[in-house]
Amino acid sequence: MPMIDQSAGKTGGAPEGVRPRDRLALLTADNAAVPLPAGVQAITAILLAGLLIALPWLGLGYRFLSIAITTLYTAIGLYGLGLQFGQAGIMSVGHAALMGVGAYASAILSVQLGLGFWTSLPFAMALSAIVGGVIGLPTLRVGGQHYIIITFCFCALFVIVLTNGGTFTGSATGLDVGSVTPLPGINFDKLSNNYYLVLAALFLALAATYLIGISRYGRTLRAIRENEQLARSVGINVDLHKLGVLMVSGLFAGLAGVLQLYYLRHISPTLFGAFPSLYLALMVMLGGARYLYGPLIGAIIVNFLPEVLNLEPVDARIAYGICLLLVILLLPGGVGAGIKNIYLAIRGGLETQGGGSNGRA
Amino acid sequence: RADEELPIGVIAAQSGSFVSAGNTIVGAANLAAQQINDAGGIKVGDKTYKIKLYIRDNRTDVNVTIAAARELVNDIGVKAIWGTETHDFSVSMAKITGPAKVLQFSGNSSLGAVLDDKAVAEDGWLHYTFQSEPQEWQRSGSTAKGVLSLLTPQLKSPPKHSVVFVGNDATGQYLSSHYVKALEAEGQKVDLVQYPPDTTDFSPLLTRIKGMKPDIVHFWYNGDSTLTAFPQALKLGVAPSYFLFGVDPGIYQERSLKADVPVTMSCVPVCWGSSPYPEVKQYFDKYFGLGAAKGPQSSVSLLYYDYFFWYAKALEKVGKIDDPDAVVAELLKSDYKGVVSPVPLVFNKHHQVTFATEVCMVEPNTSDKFKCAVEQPPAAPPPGDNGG
Amino acid sequence: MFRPSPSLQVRHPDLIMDIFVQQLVNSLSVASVTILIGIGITLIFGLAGIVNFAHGEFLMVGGMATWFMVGTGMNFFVALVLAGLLVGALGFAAERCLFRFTLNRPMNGFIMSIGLSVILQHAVIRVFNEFQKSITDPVGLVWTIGGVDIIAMRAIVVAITAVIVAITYFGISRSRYGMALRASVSDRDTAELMGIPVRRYVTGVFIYGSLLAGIGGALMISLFPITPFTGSVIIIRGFAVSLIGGLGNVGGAVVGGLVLGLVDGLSAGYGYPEWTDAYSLVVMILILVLRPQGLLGGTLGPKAS
Amino acid sequence: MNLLAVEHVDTGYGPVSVNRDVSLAVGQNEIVTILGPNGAGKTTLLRSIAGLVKPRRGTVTFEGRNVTALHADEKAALGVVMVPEGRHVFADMSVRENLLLGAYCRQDRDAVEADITLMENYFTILAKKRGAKAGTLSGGQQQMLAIARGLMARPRILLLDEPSLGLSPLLVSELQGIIIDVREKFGAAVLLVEQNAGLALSVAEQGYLMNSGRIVASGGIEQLKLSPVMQELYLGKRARQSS
Amino acid sequence: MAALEVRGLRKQFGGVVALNGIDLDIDTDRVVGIVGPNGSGKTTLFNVVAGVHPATGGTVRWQGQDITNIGAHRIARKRLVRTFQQAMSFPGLTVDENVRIAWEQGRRDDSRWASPGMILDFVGLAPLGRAIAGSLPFGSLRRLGLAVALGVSPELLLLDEPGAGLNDSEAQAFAAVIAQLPPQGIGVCLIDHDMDMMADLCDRLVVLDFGTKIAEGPPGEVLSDPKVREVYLGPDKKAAAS
Ligand SMILES: Nc1ncnc2c1ncn2[C@@H]1O[C@H](COP(=O)(O)OP(=O)(O)OP(=O)(O)O)[C@@H](O)[C@H]1O
Ligand SMILES: Nc1ncnc2c1ncn2[C@@H]1O[C@H](COP(=O)(O)OP(=O)(O)OP(=O)(O)O)[C@@H](O)[C@H]1O
Ligand SMILES: [Mg+2]
Ligand SMILES: [Mg+2]
Repeated sequence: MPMIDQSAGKTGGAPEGVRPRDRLALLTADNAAVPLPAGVQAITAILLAGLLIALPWLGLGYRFLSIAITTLYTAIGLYGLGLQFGQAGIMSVGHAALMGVGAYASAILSVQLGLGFWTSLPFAMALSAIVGGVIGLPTLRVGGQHYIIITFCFCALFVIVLTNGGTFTGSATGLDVGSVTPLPGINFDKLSNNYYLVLAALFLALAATYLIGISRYGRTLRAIRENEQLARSVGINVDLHKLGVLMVSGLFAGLAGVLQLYYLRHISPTLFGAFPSLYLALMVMLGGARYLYGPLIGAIIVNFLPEVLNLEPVDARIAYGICLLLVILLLPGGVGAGIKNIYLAIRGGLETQGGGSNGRA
Repeated sequence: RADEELPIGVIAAQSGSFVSAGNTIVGAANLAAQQINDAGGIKVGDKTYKIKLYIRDNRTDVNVTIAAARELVNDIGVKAIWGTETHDFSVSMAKITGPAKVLQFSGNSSLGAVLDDKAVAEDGWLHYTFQSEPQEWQRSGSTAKGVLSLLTPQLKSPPKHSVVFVGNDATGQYLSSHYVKALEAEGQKVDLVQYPPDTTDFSPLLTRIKGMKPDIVHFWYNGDSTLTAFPQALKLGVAPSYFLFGVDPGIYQERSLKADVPVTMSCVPVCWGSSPYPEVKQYFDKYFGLGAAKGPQSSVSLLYYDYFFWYAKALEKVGKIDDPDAVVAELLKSDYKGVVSPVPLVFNKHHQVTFATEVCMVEPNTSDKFKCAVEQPPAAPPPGDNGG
Repeated sequence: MFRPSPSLQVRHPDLIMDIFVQQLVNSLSVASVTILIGIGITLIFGLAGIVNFAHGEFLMVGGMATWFMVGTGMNFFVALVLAGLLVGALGFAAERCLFRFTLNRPMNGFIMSIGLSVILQHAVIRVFNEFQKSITDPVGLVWTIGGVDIIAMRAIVVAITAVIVAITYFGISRSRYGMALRASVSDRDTAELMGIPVRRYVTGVFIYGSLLAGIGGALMISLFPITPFTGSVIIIRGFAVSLIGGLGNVGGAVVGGLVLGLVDGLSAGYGYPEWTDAYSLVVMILILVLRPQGLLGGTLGPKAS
Repeated sequence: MNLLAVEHVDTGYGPVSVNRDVSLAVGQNEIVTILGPNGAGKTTLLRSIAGLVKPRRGTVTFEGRNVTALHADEKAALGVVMVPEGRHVFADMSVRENLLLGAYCRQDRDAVEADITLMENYFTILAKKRGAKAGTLSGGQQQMLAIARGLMARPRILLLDEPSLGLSPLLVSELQGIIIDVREKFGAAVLLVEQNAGLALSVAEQGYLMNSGRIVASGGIEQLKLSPVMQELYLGKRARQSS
Repeated sequence: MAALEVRGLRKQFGGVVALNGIDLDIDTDRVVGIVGPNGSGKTTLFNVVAGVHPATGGTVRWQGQDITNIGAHRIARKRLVRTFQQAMSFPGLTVDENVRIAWEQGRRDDSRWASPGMILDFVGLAPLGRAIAGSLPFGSLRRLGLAVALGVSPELLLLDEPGAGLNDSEAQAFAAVIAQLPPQGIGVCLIDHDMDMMADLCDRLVVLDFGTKIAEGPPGEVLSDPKVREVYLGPDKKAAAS
């Protein structure tokens, strides 16, 4: 006689609830696709915005504020990288060069034509976007690893061109600019005002990233990331969108570059070379490219960790490397993923408990 | 009676790729501060100040440099900052020290490119910035004369054709532009060959230079690269004589380098390995005594060291520590007899000093038989060199 | 492309040929080191999909170890073997403790390898210091053949590389391992189902690749000095070589190394010197764009995630 | 003694659990089938037997030896060979190389060529496409290659996951013969997961019915056909027809 | 004039002639089945029509326009949509998002689907909306493939073995879903090897062998054609045709 288990359902498939012993697995999962409740999102956004706005008044000192500015303009560039890698799946390790295009465009406009921060900004962003698109052309032909090396080469080439660019690029010495043209009543030489300028731009970048993420455009990019062939067959112009997202990423990079230029007020080729680029890739991975706050978190970690560790410099580097390894090993989706997963685990845990007690009752 | 503190900042690379340069600033500052404090401090007005150093590692990162400068200037309120060792960083830093009226002593001579009338004027952005090295045309002239005077007797016929071999970075570009002019002013026919920064295999470029049949090859700027390239050149037999900029006889000796042709070398500013001046020898004994590494850049520390004393002297003269404008004015009109030069140092209107460069020649097939010369810099820039 | 800059023309026609030959010999020896590291990278990258940025550091560690051992009076060639073994062990440890966990996320492996490279660089600085290290030429001979000066050590480097390349090439193409490696690249799970011990292979190529990097480092320091930062410069050439030749293709790495070495050597010898590095970068980009599968063809690599 | 015994196995992916308390047995030379609806966990079970998924609980015993913790490659070396669902041929490699890889674990190198010929007799298209890259084969041709590659290992037990997928009716009926050959000629057992119940029921002796990750019915094929669950799930003509 | 007109279509891969001059007319109010031995060129036909591979010769006209070789995404935008033999999805995204992506691409005012959820309901995937596509079992993945294609609001669907991996009862349920499409103005052209399903579902069958059409007509007629039986069904499959 066949044994028949009548209690079993007729349709298979639906995943079961989370078992407590699998919590750890949950922590390391990639839950970028899981939406958070609107309330949670709103509270996070308000808390974060409030904290960032209040920062200059917390009495943390100029050093802190300076590093915060660096962090924020880096994060703006990272949001571009987050978009192209996190959403569209195109990684680049030449992103600093793209920021450099913006910075140099603005600086050259300032030196040659006397344009200031505000007037040169649109041109610089546009140029970064165009260059982003042009170096993106190989993505239509080659795969991920190839493109990584190509962007790396581009970056090195960019530095060589700048170094040999004569007075036009300022050669290896670089170019100088004045301070940000003041707006009525706001002088950007004051560090906190400079901070707010960069913060405003960061909010723009965040808002843009958020909107893209929830929009049809964002989904289109993710479709390309996940399966190009299928994307084509549902009518997505994959080539156009790939170039498009690299151009959008270029816009972010251009903005970040100009902010960097006017913060440093002196730029030179090495700022935009291979190693800064590598660190950008590192930050975006560390924070979690697919998560709204991932790039910001990545920028914060990389910029502030050496400050926090504050060991003897060589030891600090070693400790920093070890931290990096631990994060990647324990939180493969980045710190952003880790935070989201902790939230999900707590919430999921409550649900499971509720379900369990119901079952017993 | 408790002494007051005079806060002074040091920003230098203690990690990252410029460590070897950065460490010299820190070493010199520590030595100078210790000596000044041990000697009783600085008497300003009726108070005595002890130097308190705030040393910050810039991690060879411009953002950290700026943050450190902000911290030192705004959070701590230092009166002066020593550093950095790089042109870019020093320039960005000057944009913070300038408005805050904090004095800045920077080591790079390529600052000369931006230290013009407008920049150093009372409202200029470099009014408070001083370049610790001489004007580049002076150093180039002094060096070129030294090299030629030492080498000419050694060669079969007087040298006519020089190749200048230099790293293609900011400092290299700036320095070599003056040195080529200086050599031409001495009657040399000069070819300039630039190598990419970070080159380790110099053979292709050296082979190419060999094909140009030069009388002297000048390895100009960046002691580390020079020390990499020079042995390769010897093996390839590139030229009948060489000049190594910034390689100290001490290093030559320590590494037991040996060549079968005459080799000259210079130090910036005075050699620790074979110094003509007893004060310099004393200085380096103490400097190395504090544990500093003996590197090709070690002698640069001397510059940063002297300026501490000069600055202290200016403060005493002004009698106030809170009047940076007066200190600048005092520095510009005073002179100071430091270790670096037998004649007193004075600042020109572009905040630069004048001193000669020491050039030494090692006899072929030895590592320690040196003959040195100190040729005074020319009175005016050579033709085609617009100063700086 | 190699139009000489006007002021730099060789003015002695009799020298032109000699100089040219000398340039070729130079290029070949540097290409050798690049090839050694390229083979390691192409094997690791090809099989495990990990862009192991620390591979350059492995080379640097090999060089530093050689410097240290030679400093204690050891024979260079003994030091070379020991350096290879040491770095091989390092690769083994790295694979077991780190990269094994990121096999399914190559991007994470890449980031982790950057972390590892930071650690190794500074660990070396901690143990020694940040200054460049060099050893005296272990052979110290210069052969002059028909007016061409050939540094003997350079020739030896080329010879050692040739032997290693031959061993690797036959080891891979003559045995079924080569096929198994390619299968593992295209579908790891299914390869395991066929009984291919993919994990052990990954460990194996890690050890072997690292060993080659160690030997490469030893050979490199016999040619010119290295610093703790040398690794990060050489690594990009290594990657370029492995991609240009075709991923997973040992012959490709050799061809890629030769192409890059020649472009490097000739552009330094005959191009505008200040653009020396640019020539090879342009060549790399062109090859990668025009022949993504590499000059000799290879896999397109495991799918990145 | 059973060749393969699965006892109280639980499986899952990350937080999701799939199989629960699954036990089954395959005797020497036996053909056993697992049937069940889409998503029941059949593939996952085969993967855990083959070593691609680690069971969370329970044991897998092969020839009396506990092999639960072994990796797929180690199991393959013991003769537990799986033909995965959805083909998974090595797309960049030639058909011949794919077949050779199937024989990766075999020691009798000389017999391999003979087996390739055998496979080319089973599936004549493979002979024609010998040098072609596997990725350029049609769907059904890839399926044939995947089956042939599995057979090349001369397994002790062959785990077939939906081998009829994408095969033309003509070939499905040939597949029937091949599965029987595996037992007769190779002396191997077969554990067959099939949606084509017609095929499964016509070759298997024992059957298990799986749903929602559990075994819900088991027994000899003739008994199983009569079970109500079976009737419900396989109303299809073919099932009735072959009964 | 038929909605889709294929004339003399040829496709050659190196020396392999996959399609050797195919003529085909398909209307949007029918279910047309394409059958044939493995490797006879069925998938290639879809690939060329849908623009995945360029044609070597011949033309494809859709609603009167020449669409030969104009690119896959353009063809999809003209509402000629295909699914893949090797079930495809956007594996890292949720089932919901998979369908939404397609739905957004094909959305227009008179879309049949007011929301992606309706499509999920239609194919029976509604309970799995939040599951990650990559973790779906094979059968659900095939349904998702159909849902994604439906999302684009097609006028003609090219389905490559939609029934593969489904058991008999599931296949029947699936066939019922497909049968609803032509009355709603969605033509269907499908490839499958399940002759029971094809016979039930199709108004017309086209048989390919070695890249040429060897038979065409109502299922009953075609499946009893001796030539078709010989190359495709095998001798003992007579029953299946009835
Ligand atoms: N990689 C995975 N990650 C998470 N869940 C998975 C994964 N693979 C399968 N599952 C889940 O496991 C369950 C069983 O899937 P499995 O593929 O074993 O079913 P099956 O019985 O083989 O179905 P089918 O007949 O459709 O092939 C399904 O609910 C599926 O969603
Ligand atoms: N990219 C390609 N390169 C070379 N040959 C190919 C390629 N794609 C298909 N072919 C060949 O074209 C022929 C037709 O293949 P196709 O996939 O169209 O068959 P099919 O009718 O769909 O078969 P099945 O029922 O097995 O899916 C086959 O012989 C196949 O090997
Ligand atoms: Mg299955
Ligand atoms: Mg097909």
